[in-house]
Amino acid sequence: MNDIITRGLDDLSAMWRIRALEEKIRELRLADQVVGSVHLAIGQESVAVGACSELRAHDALYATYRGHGWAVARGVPPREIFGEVLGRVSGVNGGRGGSAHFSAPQHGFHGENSIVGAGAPIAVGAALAARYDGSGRIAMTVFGDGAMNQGAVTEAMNFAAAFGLGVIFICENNRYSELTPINDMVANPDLSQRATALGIPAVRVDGNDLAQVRTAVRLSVESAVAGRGPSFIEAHTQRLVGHYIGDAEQYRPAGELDADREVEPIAALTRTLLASGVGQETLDRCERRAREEMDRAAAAALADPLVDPATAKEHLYA
Amino acid sequence: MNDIITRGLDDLSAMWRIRALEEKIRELRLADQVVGSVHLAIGQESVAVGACSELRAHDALYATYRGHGWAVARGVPPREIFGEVLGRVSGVNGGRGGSAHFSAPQHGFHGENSIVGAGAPIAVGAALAARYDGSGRIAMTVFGDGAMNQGAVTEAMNFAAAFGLGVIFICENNRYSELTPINDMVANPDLSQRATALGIPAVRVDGNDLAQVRTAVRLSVESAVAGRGPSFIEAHTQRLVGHYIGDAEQYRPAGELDADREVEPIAALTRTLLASGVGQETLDRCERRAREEMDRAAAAALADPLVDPATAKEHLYA
Amino acid sequence: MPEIVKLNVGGAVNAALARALEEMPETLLYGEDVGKPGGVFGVSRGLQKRFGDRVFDTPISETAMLGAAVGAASFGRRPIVEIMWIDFSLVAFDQIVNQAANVRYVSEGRTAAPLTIRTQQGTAPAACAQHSQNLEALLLHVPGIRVCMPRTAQDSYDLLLSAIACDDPTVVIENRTLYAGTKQEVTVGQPIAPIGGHRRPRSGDDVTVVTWGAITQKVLDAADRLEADGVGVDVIEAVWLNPFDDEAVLESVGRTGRLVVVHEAARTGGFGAEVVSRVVESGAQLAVPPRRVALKDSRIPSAPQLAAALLPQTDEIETALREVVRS
Amino acid sequence: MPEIVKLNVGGAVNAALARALEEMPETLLYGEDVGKPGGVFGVSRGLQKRFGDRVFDTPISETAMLGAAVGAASFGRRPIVEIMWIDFSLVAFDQIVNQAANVRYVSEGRTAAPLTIRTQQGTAPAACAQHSQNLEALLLHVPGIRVCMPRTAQDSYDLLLSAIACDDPTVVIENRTLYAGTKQEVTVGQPIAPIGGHRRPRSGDDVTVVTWGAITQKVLDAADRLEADGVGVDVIEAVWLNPFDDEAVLESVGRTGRLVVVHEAARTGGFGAEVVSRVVESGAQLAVPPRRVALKDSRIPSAPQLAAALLPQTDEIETALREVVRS
Ligand SMILES: Cc1ncc(C[n+]2csc(CCOP(=O)(O)OP(=O)(O)O)c2C)c(N)n1
Ligand SMILES: Cc1ncc(C[n+]2csc(CCOP(=O)(O)OP(=O)(O)O)c2C)c(N)n1
Ligand SMILES: [Mg+2]
Ligand SMILES: [Mg+2]
Repeated sequence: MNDIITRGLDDLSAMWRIRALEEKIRELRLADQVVGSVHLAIGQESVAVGACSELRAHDALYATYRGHGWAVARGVPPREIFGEVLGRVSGVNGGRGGSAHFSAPQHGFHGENSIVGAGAPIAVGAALAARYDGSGRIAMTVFGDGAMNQGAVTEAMNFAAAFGLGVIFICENNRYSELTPINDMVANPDLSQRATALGIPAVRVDGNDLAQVRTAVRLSVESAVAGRGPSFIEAHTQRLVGHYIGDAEQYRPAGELDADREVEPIAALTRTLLASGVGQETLDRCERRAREEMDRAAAAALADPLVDPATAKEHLYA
Repeated sequence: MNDIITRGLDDLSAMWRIRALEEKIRELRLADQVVGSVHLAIGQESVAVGACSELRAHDALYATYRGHGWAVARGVPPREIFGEVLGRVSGVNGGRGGSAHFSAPQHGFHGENSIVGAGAPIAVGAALAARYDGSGRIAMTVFGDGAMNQGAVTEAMNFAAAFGLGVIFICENNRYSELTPINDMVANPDLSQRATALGIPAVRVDGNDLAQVRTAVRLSVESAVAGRGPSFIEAHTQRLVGHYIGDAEQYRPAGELDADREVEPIAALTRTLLASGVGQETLDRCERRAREEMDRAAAAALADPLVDPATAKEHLYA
Repeated sequence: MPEIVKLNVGGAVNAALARALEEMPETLLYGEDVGKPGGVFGVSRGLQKRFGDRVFDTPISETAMLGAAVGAASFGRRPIVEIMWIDFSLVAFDQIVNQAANVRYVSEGRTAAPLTIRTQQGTAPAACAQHSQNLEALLLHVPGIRVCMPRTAQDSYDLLLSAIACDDPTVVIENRTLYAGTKQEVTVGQPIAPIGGHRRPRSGDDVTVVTWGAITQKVLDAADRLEADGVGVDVIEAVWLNPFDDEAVLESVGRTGRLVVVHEAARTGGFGAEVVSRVVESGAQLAVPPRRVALKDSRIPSAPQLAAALLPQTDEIETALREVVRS
Repeated sequence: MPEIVKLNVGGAVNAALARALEEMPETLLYGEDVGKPGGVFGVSRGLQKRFGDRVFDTPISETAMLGAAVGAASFGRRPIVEIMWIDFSLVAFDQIVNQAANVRYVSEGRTAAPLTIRTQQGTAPAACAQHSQNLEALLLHVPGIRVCMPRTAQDSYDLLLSAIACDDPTVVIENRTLYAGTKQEVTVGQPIAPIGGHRRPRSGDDVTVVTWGAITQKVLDAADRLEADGVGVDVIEAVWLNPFDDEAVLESVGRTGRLVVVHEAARTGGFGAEVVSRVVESGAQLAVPPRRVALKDSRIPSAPQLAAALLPQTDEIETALREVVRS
């Protein structure tokens, strides 16, 4: 097998790991074993996989409530994610973060954030710290299309631009902010121009195309490492599921989901690999292994003890 | 005298009225008759005069703490402004607003605001109301260069753009935000591009040139009235005084103030009119009349009774 | 033409919004996902269809939303803005505290801000720390802002209408765990009451409980347990927190001589402290020291068993009541 | 090498910042006009020259400033951020309440946010309603945020250093009317104390006053007047409000049996209610009902004579003390 195919299979496996984890979480949520609000990124996996593959271990990633995939791509062990959403001692934050607000700094995953736009200024701080600690760390912050309309994001972008901080802003444009189309909420649908106007080099990429995502992120990393400051990437993508579990998705025009399923990254990469001569069973194995891994991780987490309520008051202060 | 000269003399008088009012306030402040924080716009008068001359009576203007001149240009009687900063019953808000937070809706002056950027969303609301009340009202909000970095302003611009609301955003770029040069706080000094990126037609004008200000505002008003939504104008200007009274202005490069005094709008228009053959005494009369008016207004306000402290608890609720 | 209909809390809010939009042509209703989708809790469902562009969706720009409400309100509109979670109001607190609250006072009454902020708060299992806070106390320290916290379907209908009709900025704090509850009989179409007042869902002479919001149900459950033992609990549900009905509380405490305040918000700096202070400052004679039952000062963990350990539970309320009555 | 120097409050803050920057290489100091201009109150004058790019100016972006502090703090920096007026923190309250306060707790202690917010508040003549609020109570209802309010030059120096050294997000609320006061003897260079504790600028056995911030001076003036008549006023200055020194207050009230709480913030929902509640809940025996003296619930008008009518004045404090002592 040539390098391209090897990489393709790695990517496919990486995406399947995310999707299998999320589908498992959905299953647990529908069975009420997981409770509360859960936001899945099914269909968006390529952005996380592509972007994280260009980050170094010491770089800092900041995600949103829709962050499971980014955590997996950063290397957070699935059992710790399952444990977290299940409130088990194995949970990466002992159940305190939950699905929408967990973090694992030891894996360079500096956390989800459930306030739209709020992670961007915090990521700027990680890059600011790098100015002084000689680490060469850069920061990446990912947020949605809708978050572009939250003042915090503009403030963060300008702050990073003014001081030339090494921050990569990734806008996952999945066309919707909850139940509302982004194009109804902006006059100019090219969101990347906002970054350009702030003096930040910006590109729009097809988020389903791993190569495009990688190239954009690689150039951004290089630029940041070279001290040329922040970059902005608008990655077009789609979520194949509701904003939250239970979302009736009435806002979708007829046929949209079908079209999305054609272009979504797992389907697209599967097609490409098949066309390159990779056998169906090889492809199936990627999926099966991912599902098996996640089944095992979930089972392990379910068998882990619940976090002891007696610890609830700990860690409020140093 | 031809029309251009007549208009020029009117403009000169209008600018002198603002400057004389502000210089009088400064005098009262230095004499401790006025107390507290006072922000003067000496040198920036042309933006207010030019912009307000294109507004209709029913349009709504929102200014900042640096708003005396805009109030005068909107027609707020000087005695009521003096009364306000002096805490007299003649004050336009009975002394509750003070120099930095007064309003006079009856003159289309919907108020100063002492929170940077906070007036912009409120102006958007005035335009939103116009959608329903058939008034044809448009809203104008003016803020500084530094305010562009406050999230509220981006949010307001996008809100207006997305809904096509009749708001004119005027950014008075006087090069400084308090004591800090704006160009040190942005990567792209062309602030107008931020509006463009949001889908808002934007121009940069020489704020010292009344004709440029007027043309930009007139086109913006027409566009708003025609239902084509918001506009953005970046007007380059300069303040010839400190950010506040007492500001040591150590941030100014050598020679800057001298250069500014050459181009500031009263000096500039005076020169033009002289060159057009207007006599010095005619020009002097503009100034003298303005100063006399403001001396009288200030004296009247000083003679007005102080607002009765017994009323302090009134008007908290309906 | 008052009429009795069966509505759950979400339905009652919807009915109140519909009536306001119908009877007060100056009302506007907007917020994130409020228009076309009908709200993430379905509370504004059908209203855009019925009232057209007076009901609309907005960008995720709470500062712009609230600022626009202040501006529109001063030009004769009566905006009703949904802030999806009270936690999100913190990105735009300036527009509430420094802007809306100041309009009338600072302008010497020349301008007003008759706007309503509809929001919801409260803990729900695994909602995460940023979607779980009870923040009424922050608003109650802001002179110029009216605040109410309806719980029943009837109050959800009535108070919202009173808030909308009120000529000052008013925050209506609902609780998302109540929207989809069982349908209750709600009288609709009555004249809109002025703001203010309290409810007394239980009466008794042995101990006074002052409470508000969803946790009132736990108070009632605890009260029922005491009732079974012949102890009478006077439950004052402070549905309006600003204006607060001091008289009702003082009258009750005057009878019972015992006071417990229960709220879901954090204990320290919660409005319970204000209630306790007003009672003791009044010189009311208490037989035993007053008590507060509230969230143990903490952030809210996602895991339900952890959160439960911090939140006031029926047992804890019962214990507090029994101790206060016993002493 | 402790040393006594003469400093006014602004100078003491400057000295503390200089020492922190000197001794803790992980500190950063930034804010609007903080770097090159040295602060609008001159409090950070000379520090950029001395410490280079660890001291810098920022855009007018409080949300970005505070968010950046949260991020930098989790990577080993110890940011000190100036929010020029506490009123401006409201444009960025999310970053304090939903972000900084949650870092340690929600991460189960894996991450921390050792940042300091230096801000100032208070009323000054004609400052306008948006530059006059006393908002400590909002922060004191947020578990996870430490809060102190220094007043003397010594405390301005000491508390700021304790705050900076503290591994949790801490808000130091100064008062701009004090910066340029007369120079006082300040001991500098002592070991940095842990956070917490109170001050007792007057002691006495007849009545306890709990107070904090600039208004303490008015309390002391009133206390002096009573002292002249032989009435002993025990003044507990709660320089640290979170953690709050309950014990000191309860000990004092235990002796005096009388409690007055004085703050400049609005009465309703102010932290005075918390103090009153803690005292009465403790079962402390009070000879007379406790009293609060505070801003009459209102916005703050610009005209000084109007503001003066709403703010607590020495006379009013004196009257309250005399009434409490007399009864
Ligand atoms: C400040 C704030 N406002 C509103 C919300 C509610 N909310 C959660 S997700 C969301 C939509 C975000 O859309 P987008 O940024 O496109 O991200 P996506 O969910 O599509 O990934 C909204 C409005 C919030 N969490 N925070
Ligand atoms: C939210 C907020 N942050 C900070 C301030 C303090 N402040 C008042 S004016 C000002 C500078 C504003 O600069 P610019 O927008 O350029 O307006 P200019 O004063 O030059 O007219 C600052 C930082 C404030 N009032 N509000
Ligand atoms: Mg989206
Ligand atoms: Mg400026």
